[in-house]
Amino acid sequence: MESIVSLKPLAAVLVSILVVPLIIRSGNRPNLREGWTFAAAGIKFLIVASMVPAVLGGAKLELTIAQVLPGAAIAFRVDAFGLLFALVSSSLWIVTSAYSIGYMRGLDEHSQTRYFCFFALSLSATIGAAFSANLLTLYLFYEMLSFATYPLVTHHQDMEARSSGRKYLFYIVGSSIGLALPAMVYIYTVSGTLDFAAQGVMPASVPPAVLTALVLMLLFGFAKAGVMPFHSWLPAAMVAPTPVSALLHAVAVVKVGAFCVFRVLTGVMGADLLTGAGLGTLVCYIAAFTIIVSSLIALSQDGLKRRLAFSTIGQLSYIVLGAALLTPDGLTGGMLHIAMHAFGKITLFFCAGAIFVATGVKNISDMTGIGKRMPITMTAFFIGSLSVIGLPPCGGFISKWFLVMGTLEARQYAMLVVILTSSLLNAAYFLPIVYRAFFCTEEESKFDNRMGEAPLWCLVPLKLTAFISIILFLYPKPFLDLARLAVVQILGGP
Amino acid sequence: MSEFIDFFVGKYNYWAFILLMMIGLYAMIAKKNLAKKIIGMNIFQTAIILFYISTAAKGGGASIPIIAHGHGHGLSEHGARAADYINPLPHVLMLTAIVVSVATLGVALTLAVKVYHQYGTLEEDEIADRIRAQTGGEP
Amino acid sequence: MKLVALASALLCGTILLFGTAEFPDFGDPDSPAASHVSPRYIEEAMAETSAPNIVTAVLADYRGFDTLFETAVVFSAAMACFFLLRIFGEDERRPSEKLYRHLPTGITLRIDPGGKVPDSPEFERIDGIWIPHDVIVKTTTRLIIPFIQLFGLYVIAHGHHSPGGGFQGGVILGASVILYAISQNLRQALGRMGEAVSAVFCAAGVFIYAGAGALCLLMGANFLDYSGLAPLFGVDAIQARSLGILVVEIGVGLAVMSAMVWIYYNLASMGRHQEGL
Amino acid sequence: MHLFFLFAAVFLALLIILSLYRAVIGPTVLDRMIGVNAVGSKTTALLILIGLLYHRVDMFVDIALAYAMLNFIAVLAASRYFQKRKGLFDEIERTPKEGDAS
Amino acid sequence: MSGQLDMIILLFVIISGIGAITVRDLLGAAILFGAYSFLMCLLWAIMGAVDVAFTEASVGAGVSTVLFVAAVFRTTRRTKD
Amino acid sequence: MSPHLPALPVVVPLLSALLITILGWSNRRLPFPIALVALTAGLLSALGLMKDVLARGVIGYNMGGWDPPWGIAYRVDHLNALVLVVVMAAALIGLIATRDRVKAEFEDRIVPFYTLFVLFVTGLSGILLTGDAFNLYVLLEIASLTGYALIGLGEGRAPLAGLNYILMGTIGASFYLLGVGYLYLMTGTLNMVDLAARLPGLYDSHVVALAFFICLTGLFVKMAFFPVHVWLPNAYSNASSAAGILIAPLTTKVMIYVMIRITLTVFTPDYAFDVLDIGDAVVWLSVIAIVMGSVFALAQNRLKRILSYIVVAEVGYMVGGFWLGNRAGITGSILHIVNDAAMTLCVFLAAGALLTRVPGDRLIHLQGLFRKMPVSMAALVVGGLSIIGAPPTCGFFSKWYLISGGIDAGHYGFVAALLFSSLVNVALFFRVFEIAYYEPFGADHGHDPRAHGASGREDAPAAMLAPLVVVAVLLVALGLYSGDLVSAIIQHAIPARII
Amino acid sequence: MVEQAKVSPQNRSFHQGAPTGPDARLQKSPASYILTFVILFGIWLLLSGRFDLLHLGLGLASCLLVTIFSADLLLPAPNTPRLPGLWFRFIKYIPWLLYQVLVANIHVMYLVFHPRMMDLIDPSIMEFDSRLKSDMSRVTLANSITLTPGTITVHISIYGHITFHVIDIESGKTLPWIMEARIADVFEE
Amino acid sequence: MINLIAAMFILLGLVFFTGGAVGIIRMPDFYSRLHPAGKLDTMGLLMSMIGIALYSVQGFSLGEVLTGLKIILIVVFVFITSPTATHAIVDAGVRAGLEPWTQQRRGEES
Repeated sequence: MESIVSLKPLAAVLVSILVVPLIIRSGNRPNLREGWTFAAAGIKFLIVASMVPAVLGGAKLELTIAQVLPGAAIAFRVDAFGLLFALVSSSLWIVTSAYSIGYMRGLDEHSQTRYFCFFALSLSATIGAAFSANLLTLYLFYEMLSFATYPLVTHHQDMEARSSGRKYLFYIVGSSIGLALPAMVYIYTVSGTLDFAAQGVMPASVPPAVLTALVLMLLFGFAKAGVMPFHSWLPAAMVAPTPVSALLHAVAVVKVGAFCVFRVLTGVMGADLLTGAGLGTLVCYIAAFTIIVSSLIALSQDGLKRRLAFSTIGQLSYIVLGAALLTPDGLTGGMLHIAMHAFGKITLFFCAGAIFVATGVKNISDMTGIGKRMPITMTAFFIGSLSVIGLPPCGGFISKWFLVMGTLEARQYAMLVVILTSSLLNAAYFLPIVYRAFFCTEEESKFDNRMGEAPLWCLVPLKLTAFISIILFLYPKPFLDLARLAVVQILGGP
Repeated sequence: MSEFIDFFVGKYNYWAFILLMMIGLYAMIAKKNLAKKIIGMNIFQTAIILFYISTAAKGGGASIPIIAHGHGHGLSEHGARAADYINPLPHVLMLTAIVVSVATLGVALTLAVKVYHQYGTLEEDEIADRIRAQTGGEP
Repeated sequence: MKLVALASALLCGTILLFGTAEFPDFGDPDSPAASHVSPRYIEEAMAETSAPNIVTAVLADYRGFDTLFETAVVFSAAMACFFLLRIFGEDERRPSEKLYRHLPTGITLRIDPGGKVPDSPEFERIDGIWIPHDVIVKTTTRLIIPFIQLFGLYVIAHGHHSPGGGFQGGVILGASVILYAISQNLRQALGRMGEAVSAVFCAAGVFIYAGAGALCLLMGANFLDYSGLAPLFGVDAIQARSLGILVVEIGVGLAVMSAMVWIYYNLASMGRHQEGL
Repeated sequence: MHLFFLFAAVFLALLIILSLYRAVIGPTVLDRMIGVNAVGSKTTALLILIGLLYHRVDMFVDIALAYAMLNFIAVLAASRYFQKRKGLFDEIERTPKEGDAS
Repeated sequence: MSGQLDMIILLFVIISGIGAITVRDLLGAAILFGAYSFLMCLLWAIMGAVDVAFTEASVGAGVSTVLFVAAVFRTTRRTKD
Repeated sequence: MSPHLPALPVVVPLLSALLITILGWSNRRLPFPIALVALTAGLLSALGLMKDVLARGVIGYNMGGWDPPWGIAYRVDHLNALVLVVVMAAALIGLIATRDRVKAEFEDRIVPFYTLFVLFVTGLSGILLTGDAFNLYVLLEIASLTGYALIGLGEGRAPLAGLNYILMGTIGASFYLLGVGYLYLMTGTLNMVDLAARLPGLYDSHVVALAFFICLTGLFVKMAFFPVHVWLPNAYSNASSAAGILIAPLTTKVMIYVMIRITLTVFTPDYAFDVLDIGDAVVWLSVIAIVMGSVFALAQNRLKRILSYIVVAEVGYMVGGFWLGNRAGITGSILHIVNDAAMTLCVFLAAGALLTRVPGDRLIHLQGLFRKMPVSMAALVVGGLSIIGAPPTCGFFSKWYLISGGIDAGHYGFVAALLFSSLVNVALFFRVFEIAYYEPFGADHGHDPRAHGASGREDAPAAMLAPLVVVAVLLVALGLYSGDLVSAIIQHAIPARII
Repeated sequence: MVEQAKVSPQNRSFHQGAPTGPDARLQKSPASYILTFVILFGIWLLLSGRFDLLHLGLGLASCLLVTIFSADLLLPAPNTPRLPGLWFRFIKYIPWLLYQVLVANIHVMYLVFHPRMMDLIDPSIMEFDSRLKSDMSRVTLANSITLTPGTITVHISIYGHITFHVIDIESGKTLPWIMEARIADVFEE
Repeated sequence: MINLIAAMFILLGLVFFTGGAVGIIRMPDFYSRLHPAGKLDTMGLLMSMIGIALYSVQGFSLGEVLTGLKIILIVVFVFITSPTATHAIVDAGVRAGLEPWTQQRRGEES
């Protein structure tokens, strides 16, 4: 496995930071401003994509920025898993940017310059987290992401946004400083390094009780992963504008949390150590609990975005579960689920946003018959739902398939049951929406038959993501290859 | 008992310094009047000066630290013996300390005058009352 | 509060008392304090600095750096008083009436703003009507002030041989001006030694000290190593040290005198310089 | 002779307590001033006596001289107080007045 | 040196110190403070610290008491403790 | 370099302060340039010293040409060279940044202001360089006296706060002096190195222990350690903003340096950490300090008061980190001196910048400032993040070492206190940010995109913003280079026996 | 008691007494400078007791400085030819004064130590008009009165009206008048 | 011989000092206290200083004579300043409105 020193990871991170001043400067001219956003998104995606061949070839791109602590630098290292995640995020940024234009202009939101600035910053942080070479860098970008998304969450600046913002900060920053940071320092103290390595860096001498505590601290410390009981920030954060919810709270932010947990479990703790201590199972049960409970809660939610949020919590725990299975198939499934769920869930959020832009409706109970008014949107919603539930012909099926295989491989049959049960629950809380949207009597319908879709800028992205969801079922090869390669790199196998 | 008396007599200067220091400290904490506090501060500083000067003392007929010419001890100019003169170093240090205490006294009094000018009283509790009256209870 | 204070004072005292048990006896000639560093001062100061007053030698030469900052402390205290209290331009904003006393009769004239000022030596401008014309105090202080000043200068000049030195002399000089200000009035004292004069003198005094040190630097010796000044004075190194001490003492005296006067001016008149104590 | 001076000094020192009594107890400020002034003059004499005890009078004379010259400045300053504020007691018992800062 | 003298003066110093902080009149306190500094000067002289005594004499008699009186003059004599 | 370099950081400012008075009395425009030149020269010589120390190790300098136990000697090693550079740089930046504020706030007192400030810096740099325990006291008094004066002239309660500061500060300094006296009584010397050489035979003496405690108590008062911190919040929050900016970053840090110096150089780590074995107790004290400082900060409703209480908590960090007694902890403590100076400078500077445009520093006054003064607020955010300890700002790294030291020493209470304080800082700063973020909407609910441009913007003057931005960038740069800082300088500042 | 500025002009002439207020505006004659310098230098020699070149030089410089700064204080307007006589008479006056002071001191001592002191003393305030005119002579008189135990000058008005406090009637009965006469002789008034 | 005379003078001075100190305590009011305080102390100082001066000029060397003269100089200054101080205090008392104690008042009180 060769290492290449390359500036590309840094460039990928910096491109969206550098665009911030430009966005601010052109704050008076919205078109130019969003042009900058698009340019940055495009360049970022291109940079990320250009790394794919090298990584698939087995190389790792590395760059050390500063040796801030002995044994722990601020450094980038692009491996397959990180690249997979970066690819998803950067590609979806382009789409979301387009959607943002439609959404923000459609609602005539205030402070759009600020919005685009922090959006760009958040993306930088996401990519940085994806390319982190060690836990320190990961933590750095994790915190950066927390702070950069705060203005987005509180964008509306009303009392609800304010209290949500507080909750968001309290959970995210509180847990990261209170739990993750000390755990990290402890790891650093005992092992002298924070780099991710194939079988972890923890010395075997650490007593199991401490190890358990560390794992739990890190699992809950990266609260963006939404593992219960550190989940309730996510529904609260849904007060943000929908593009924010879509990209950040379905893709970037929450996935960074899951990504961190993935990294910690595999790169810091090491599969062998965890398996030896039986910690994988513990994490599995925690994740399973989250999956089931969040799905049950989702059933009872009336607000569409809140329902999606609880769905997200559950789906994130799939990723955690995949990591905790610590088997090749399980890991592959977890990684793939990052991508698959991203495309599915972003579609759903786009749809929710489009509905809001077009009709101003937020609650599911008010959406009876909306399929007649917004057929394209609701079709896309249906596709997204299928993907999230994990039914063919959507990408979600593939990741769930691998997860199921992973449970079998790890002989965690209880987890198999959990996955299947939760898929049923997923179906139970998504499909009724679609059903009620399309199949209802004239009296029940709250909308007339006149076509009233959302603006084009909103519509195109959701069509696109829905389409990609289907494509991913048919042609999952890029992500699959990356995931398989990542598993090899993580487990240190042949 | 006699041991105790020896102990006391042998070190009475140090005891006095501690007593003075306690007086000063008590005045600085307990007194509510700012001028009294300033007096306490000065007593406190003087106590420390007393301590230093006490360390300089030398029994056995030692003289003041100015070398005598010709008369007195009958010494030539270059033959001063250390035992004949009191240790000069603490005196030097305490000269500086006295100067510092005067300077501090000046600045403290200046500020006390300013405080009085502002609140019309030097009593701490009354000042607190005025501040509360001015700001409506905020700190 | 009283209880807290008493408790903390007692606590502090008890802890300190506990320590005294191990002190060397009071006046013990063999205590470490008397036997480590100071013997060298006593035995060598005369030979090394030719100043019989060991305290002066140590103060101005061996530990001259301390003394430099001691002077700077006085300077900064005076500056602090000025900074905190001085109120400028009070007269301009609210021109108050001027008071004159006709000396032969003691009649006080109040001249309203814009009024004509009597121009005669029989009239004395006074600060306030409450300041009495006390012949006894005025005359006595008038007689004694020159002697106090001379004595102050004597103390500065003879710091080598007898107790005293720059600081004490400076304080005495300052006290003489303060005495003048108390016995006459502030305005006259200001006429003799104005604010700008005291400020500049104060800085200049410290400057003489620090400048002497810096001059040593320029001559290639260490800071405040007066033996480096020997070529300037044209004497040997030991004499140069002695002279250096003298120069430094003069600087200290100048600074301290002006500082004390300046502090008094500001404190006694609350920074208005209209009427003093 | 040394012993004589010592006794003289101790006697003088003991006399200070009487003046100090007036200074501490003295019903009015002016009594305190008297007491302190008396302490001052005794101090001058004591300084010289201490000089004799040390056999170095020439060194202590300067201090005493400084004392003799400066001792009355404080008294003059304090007496100035009464030339402007005439009351001897009134301010002490007066209730606080707003912004009394002339 | 002369321990008896030393002790007596120390006692006075403490008395005048306590007096200065207890007297219910700031002008009186200022004056007692002057006495305190006189006695301190004596103490230094007895202990052989001539230069210190000189400093204390000139400062106590000439400057610090005057400054204190000036401050009291510009503020108030009133004190509650 | 010149052999006289160690004298320059003290002598040049001192002479300049005097020149400011002498020349500035007639020409009001001179003080600032002189001060600028003086501090620049000070900074340059500090850097030169740093370079020398890195090249040659410890440098000594004998004042007056007398050898150390008899004369006063300066002693420059890695520790004080580093802190000296920090102090000089902070003072210089503060000086440049506050120029307009000083002109506005002290229009007729420019001469004394700059004189006092330059003297203040003189005192601090003297404290840092000196190798003589008593000389340190004198310089301490210089720095304190000027500090009292600068703080005492402000609005509202400033004089009262200044007076309390004097009283407390004098107690502190006097205690220090008394401790030095005890040491002198037992050893007969005042030179730090000489003291260190003569103390080992006296390790079981109670007097030496007492001397140590007294010194420490005095320094605790001066550095505003928790139970005796009461002077600090009032003093810093009521001082005029120029004085606050200039003083707040420096005083407490230098006092902590003195504590480290006394403990490491005079008493030696053997004595402090092993013979006395009070480390644990002090760390618990500092835990209380951190927690209480944070809690008190939460209760405040004025920006500068919040910042002042944060300073109290930060003092707890440094004291506690040092008394952990292991390499990581002491590294963290020293690194935090550097970082905290920069952080405090940044936030106080930002607060000062805000105060140029808003009527007061109550939180309610800050509404909508993100729009009105984006640059200042951005700097405040950076400073806040650094105080919170978010990477890659420098605050994170010192906190990292501190936590690491706490874990090494098995002192989890300290770790918990650090984390608690970080969380409280998050709450504090985001409360401020939130208020500044929630602007009062106009009639159009802010929907006119054109209104979001530069029209409502009214940031602080550029002369103040430029240094502010420099400091904010410095915070990040210090963070990124903290590894080099630690390995090149701080590691050498800690005695080898500490592991 | 307290002097207030308003005094009706009819009982005193306006031009009584020379304008001798200690004021910076007083004329500065060279004689006064020289005389001051000489006096000061004498005192310096007494104080210094060192006659090497350095100290003499310092002495000269110091005396010069003080002369420049405060010659007008010590001798505001010297009547130079009269001075030697005045000083001579003044020196003659001092032993007499000392003797009187001693006698009075013993009287007061007697009072102080007398067990029935309270019956013996009879404090009261007395006053008389002095015929002395110059400030100097008046101050000498006032201080002489004060120095003599039993009498303390309370106030001396600008017209020479002297108020003094006596501890018993005897102390104040005759002495001040005798003193006044002697001082008048000394100052040739 | 000179020693004896000096001792006599000093003793005399001490007697005066004692008188002053006792007088301060015993006298009934502020004004009458001033009499012993200001004057007896001055006299005591004069006497004891003369004694000391005599004692210290035994050797008749220049230095000793000068010292003796300096001691006399102290007395001179005290003779100038002490009455002034006394006057200043009594003036302050009068201005402060302090009523003098008289035999009449004593009669009224008793």
